[in-house]
Amino acid sequence: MSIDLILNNLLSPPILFFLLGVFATLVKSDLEMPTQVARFLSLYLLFAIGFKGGYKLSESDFSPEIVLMLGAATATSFIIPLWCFAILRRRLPVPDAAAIAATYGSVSAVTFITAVSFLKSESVEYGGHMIAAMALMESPAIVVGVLLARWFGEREEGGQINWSELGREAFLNGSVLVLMGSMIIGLATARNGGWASVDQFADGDMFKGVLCLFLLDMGLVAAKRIRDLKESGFILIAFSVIAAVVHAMLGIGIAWLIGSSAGDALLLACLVGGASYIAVPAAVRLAIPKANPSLYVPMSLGLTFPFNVIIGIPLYYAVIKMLWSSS
Amino acid sequence: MSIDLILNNLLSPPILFFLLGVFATLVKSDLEMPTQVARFLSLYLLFAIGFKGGYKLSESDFSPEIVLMLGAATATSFIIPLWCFAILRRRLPVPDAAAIAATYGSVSAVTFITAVSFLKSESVEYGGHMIAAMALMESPAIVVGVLLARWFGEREEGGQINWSELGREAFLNGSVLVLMGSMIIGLATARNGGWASVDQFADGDMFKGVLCLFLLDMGLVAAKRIRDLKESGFILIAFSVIAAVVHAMLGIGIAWLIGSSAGDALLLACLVGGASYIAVPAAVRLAIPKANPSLYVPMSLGLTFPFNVIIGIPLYYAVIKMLWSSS
Amino acid sequence: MSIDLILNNLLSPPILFFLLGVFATLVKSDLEMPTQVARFLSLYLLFAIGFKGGYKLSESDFSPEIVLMLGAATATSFIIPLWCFAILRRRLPVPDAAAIAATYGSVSAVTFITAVSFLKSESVEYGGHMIAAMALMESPAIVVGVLLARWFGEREEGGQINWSELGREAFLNGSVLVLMGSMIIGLATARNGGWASVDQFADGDMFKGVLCLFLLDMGLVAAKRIRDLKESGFILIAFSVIAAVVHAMLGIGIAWLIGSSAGDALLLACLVGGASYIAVPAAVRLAIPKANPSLYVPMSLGLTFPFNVIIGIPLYYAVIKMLWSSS
Amino acid sequence: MKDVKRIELVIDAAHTPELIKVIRASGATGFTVVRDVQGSGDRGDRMGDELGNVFRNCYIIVAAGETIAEKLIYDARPLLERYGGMCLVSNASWIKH
Amino acid sequence: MKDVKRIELVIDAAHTPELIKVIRASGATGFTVVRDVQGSGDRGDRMGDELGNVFRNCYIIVAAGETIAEKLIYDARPLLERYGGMCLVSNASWIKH
Amino acid sequence: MKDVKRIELVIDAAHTPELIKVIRASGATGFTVVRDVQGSGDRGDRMGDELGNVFRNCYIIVAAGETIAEKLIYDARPLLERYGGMCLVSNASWIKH
Ligand SMILES: Nc1ncnc2c1ncn2[C@@H]1O[C@H](COP(=O)(O)O)[C@@H](O)[C@H]1O
Ligand SMILES: Nc1ncnc2c1ncn2[C@@H]1O[C@H](COP(=O)(O)O)[C@@H](O)[C@H]1O
Ligand SMILES: Nc1ncnc2c1ncn2[C@@H]1O[C@H](COP(=O)(O)O)[C@@H](O)[C@H]1O
Ligand code: NA
Ligand code: NA
Ligand code: NA
Repeated sequence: MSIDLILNNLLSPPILFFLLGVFATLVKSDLEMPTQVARFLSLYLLFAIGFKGGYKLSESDFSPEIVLMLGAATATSFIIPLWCFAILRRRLPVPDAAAIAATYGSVSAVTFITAVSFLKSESVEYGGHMIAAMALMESPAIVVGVLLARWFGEREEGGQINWSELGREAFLNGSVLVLMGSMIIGLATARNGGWASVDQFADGDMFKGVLCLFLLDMGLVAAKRIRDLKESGFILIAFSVIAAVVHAMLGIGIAWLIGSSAGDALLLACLVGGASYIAVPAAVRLAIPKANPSLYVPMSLGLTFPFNVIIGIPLYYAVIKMLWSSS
Repeated sequence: MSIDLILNNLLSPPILFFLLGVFATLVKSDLEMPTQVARFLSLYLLFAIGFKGGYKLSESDFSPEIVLMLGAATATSFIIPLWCFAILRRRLPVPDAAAIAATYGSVSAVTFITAVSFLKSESVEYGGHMIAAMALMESPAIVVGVLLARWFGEREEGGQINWSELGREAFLNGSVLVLMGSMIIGLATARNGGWASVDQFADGDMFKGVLCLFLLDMGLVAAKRIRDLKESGFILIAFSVIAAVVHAMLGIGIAWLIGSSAGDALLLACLVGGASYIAVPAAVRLAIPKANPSLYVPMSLGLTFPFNVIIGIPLYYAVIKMLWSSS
Repeated sequence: MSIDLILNNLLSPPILFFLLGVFATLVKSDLEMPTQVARFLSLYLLFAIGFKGGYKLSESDFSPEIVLMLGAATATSFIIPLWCFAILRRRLPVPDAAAIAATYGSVSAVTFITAVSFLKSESVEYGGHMIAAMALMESPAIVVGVLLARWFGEREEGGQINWSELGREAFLNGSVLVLMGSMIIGLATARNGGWASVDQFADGDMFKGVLCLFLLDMGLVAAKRIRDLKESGFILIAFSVIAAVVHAMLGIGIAWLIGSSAGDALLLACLVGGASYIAVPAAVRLAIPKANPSLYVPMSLGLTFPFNVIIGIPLYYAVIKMLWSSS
Repeated sequence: MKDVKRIELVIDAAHTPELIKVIRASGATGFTVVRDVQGSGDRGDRMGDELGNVFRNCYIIVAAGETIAEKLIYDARPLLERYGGMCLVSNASWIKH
Repeated sequence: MKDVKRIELVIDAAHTPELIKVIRASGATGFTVVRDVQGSGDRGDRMGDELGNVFRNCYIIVAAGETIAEKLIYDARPLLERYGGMCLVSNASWIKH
Repeated sequence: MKDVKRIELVIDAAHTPELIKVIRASGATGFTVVRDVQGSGDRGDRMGDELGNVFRNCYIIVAAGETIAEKLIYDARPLLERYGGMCLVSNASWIKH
């Protein structure tokens, strides 16, 4: 049955366009998505999912379950980097271990969005607060990662931690701001029909179509990055997959304990199991300059992301269906 | 009541995204809208509003009121630069005074478009000829501004006015051409269902959504420009707001005399009260090189535009409602 | 009657926007479509038409006529370069003759797409396999052109033909890959409602609107290219128009023999009569570096394309209507 | 190998066409243009105003022989005086091919 | 004509703002920035990662007098040491206008 | 401070990958690429054809020691002969860090 889900997922347009992009890179095609457009498409996706999330929040009446979910989700973003760091620093220099830890503590917006479109195709509902969860989970891991790098690493010259800098990079980077901002706007304008006035632009076919084109680009880029991994060795390759599964299962467990819906459970699994490749690398590049981006970017973008969108999402959902039906 | 309108306007998605952009700049976020995409979005907005305007024109049966409106609107674009120049040259060198005069004589397409979406949310009608009015008002101010600079300024080397150059910059610059062209095309193809075949692309949710994303970028840029104003001193800051209000009131007065609808009145107010920050600066940069763009761009983009879209539009509309109801 | 069709076609938004672009270039306006956006729009058009083609294929039940059509279409892409080369080499050096031959053997995606929107406005049906025909016709001409250049030209240094290189440039260039890939994805996901989930993004008003904006850019570029033709002389100018008509008639003849529908006949006429200005030039630039792009690009982009979209499409359709009604 | 002057200019995007006219007129065999560069100078920051082309620069490189270079610099001066910008000249050798 | 040092730097897009601060502090009268350039060096390829700005460089040109140039190079060094990048210095003459 | 040769090349966007192969093979420690530059030369204007990459150039900068520079120039020549383009060489000093 989980095989069915995986095959069905494989036959969904977004995944197939991702694979088309991978194929294009592997056969050395000259296909490329213009850089500025790619950045705009990712802005659009954050705008769309955030706006919708805010609207859905305004719909859903407030419940303790929501608070628990948001709290637990945020907690994972604080805690996950700790054990990732503990494991990785055995093999890697402190800065690299800390950077990768931050990457896996944070979230992958596109994995989340792909999961959302997966739920839609399975016509399963989910709560708007999950988008709030994503927004809350992006930043803490960055702070923790940087602190780990500072505490365990040798003092940088001018070693004082520049908290305002760090805060800005963690909480005010472009991705977080657009996601949070759009969500708040969606929430604030829900009454006056804000969402209603843009939903055909920010949802439905437009959203699905842009996701296809963006995943085409993700495929082009991810396949390029995989090459970088040749050097990085087996341990890290294994880590990128195992971390995804283990963290996803942790997410499922939390959702189960909270007693949230199957849809929310899948989204939490993708948030906890995902790794950031835009927001965190951008922040870490500034805050942990000694860390080598050719490690943390390829791991999250070249391995964890493809694994999650192709196999992870349906796999996690199969597990969830089992657990939720049994209970 | 006018307070209500202002608050309602503040709670509309486009304005909130504008403020989000301002916020991002103020907190030094790395958020940015890719340049080429921003330029395309503004092309799209001109294409969409122009096309729709042409279609609406084909619907509305020709009336003397329309001719009066177009004539009066065009006239303001010729006359406004004169008194602006008279006032400003007391404080500023001739080229700067002339450049700012041209800026305020011309129009701000996005202010107009924001007013259009304001009217939609208030479900108030407006006439397609107002878009023709906008197209007609863009260029004359440029010509007047340049002539002022030449007549009152010391002769440039090779001082002859290159009329063909000037004409091209005033009447054939990208913005004017796309707006005019789309309007004519909308008009010409109305019979064969031209508008019907693109309206879901050029209107409705798509138009509103793109407006939100473009205003996000406007916010980012406007906030950057405000900084330039520190040098330019209080007079110019005051001028950017007072000119907006005075000119808007002039527009309302004209609309009232013509006896046009409340919707058309608001649009005329925004056209007369608005200042250009794309078409005119581009033309003036070439035609009045001695003028300092760090004056005329920040004034229109950093002050007049935000004032008009945030406070101006609802304020002007409040005034209009009073007048129109009383009559 | 054919005059009617031509005038009606002239009054369709896409053609008028093309002319607006031409006008902008002729009057030296500063209007320009940002490069990266233009490239993205062409990606979108290939994505949309490919995806839809795949879906339509899944609908249409397989017939021998389809096989005939695909076979015949592919054949023209092999054969046309031969006589084009035979004619052109009398006047031109071998590399130029071969490059132009490849250009005219291959297809123009936008001419095809404009024909599709022409059929829609005439509410005439066409088969999804025509999009497969386009995909199949793009590459062979490239291979033939390169081989002609090698056989008749003096050996390059390191003259061995690098087949893998050539194959990649012919069959795996960006345009072919996106078109083919999207078509296969459309076909593979048809069952699971793949097309249904994106059609409002990849079809209808969105498709028409993007086509308008892209043709605006095509007009800007085509008009620039025409200037290059001053040097290239009357023969080549004549060739670009005559080849279009002759090949289109060949296409109509084939369609007539196969007994395909009027819609399919027009599309085949546009495929055979069209000349490539993106895929082939990109490939030929690499494979026949000695050929002068200021010949083959202006001919296809500056003459053949405008002729086909403005006069050709309605003209060919008039002929088709005559033949098909008479039979 | 041929000794040439390497002239690099930075000028407003808006005035680039004029400068290119001057370069062509000078008899230079070619030039290279990098569009949309940012910068700062006497006229303040020009970090690329996303909404127009008023705060954008172009960066232009011309390799030319001594005499043509001098003519070009002489002809370009009025433009730079009127519109601002930068002009650097250095020595380089052109690899014939 | 004034002899100047032509300093060209390549640095991570992410660290460009810091470098620009240093340039302004050095007393240079201006600088030019070409954004989004690609490259390769000790830290491997940086061919522009389309999804973030981690693998993107900026190319910066500064023309300045000898003394300011030396100060700038001295102040920029720590940045280059920490983040990598390139710094070339050559001679040029600045065409006054 | 180390004396290096500053090699700058302009070549068709389409042929840039070949040139980069040559640069890597030459033993140069790095290079910088500015994509999508426009220009004009013997083969006429190449002002960036918005629809393909046929009329677009790339601008490439390589700083390398004398011997490597010579090898690189020698190896790049055939490319430039076949495809056209430009190659300038000048002197610069590399600021070690
Ligand atoms: N000293 C300098 N070094 C490098 N670029 C400069 C320098 N001065 C000016 N520029 C460039 O020339 C442009 C115009 O300079 P200006 O006219 O002085 O404002 C600036 O925006 C910079 O891009
Ligand atoms: N020898 C070189 N010549 C030209 N550019 C270089 C060279 N070395 C490094 N670069 C540029 O500087 C950037 C950073 O260099 P690195 O810190 O050594 O990786 C590279 O991505 C290149 O863009
Ligand atoms: N004298 C020159 N100065 C600067 N750039 C040049 C020069 N000659 C050629 N180029 C550049 O090299 C490209 C190819 O030159 P060509 O092969 O001669 O057409 C041109 O498009 C320009 O970008
Ligand atoms: Na995570
Ligand atoms: Na005005
Ligand atoms: Na053909």
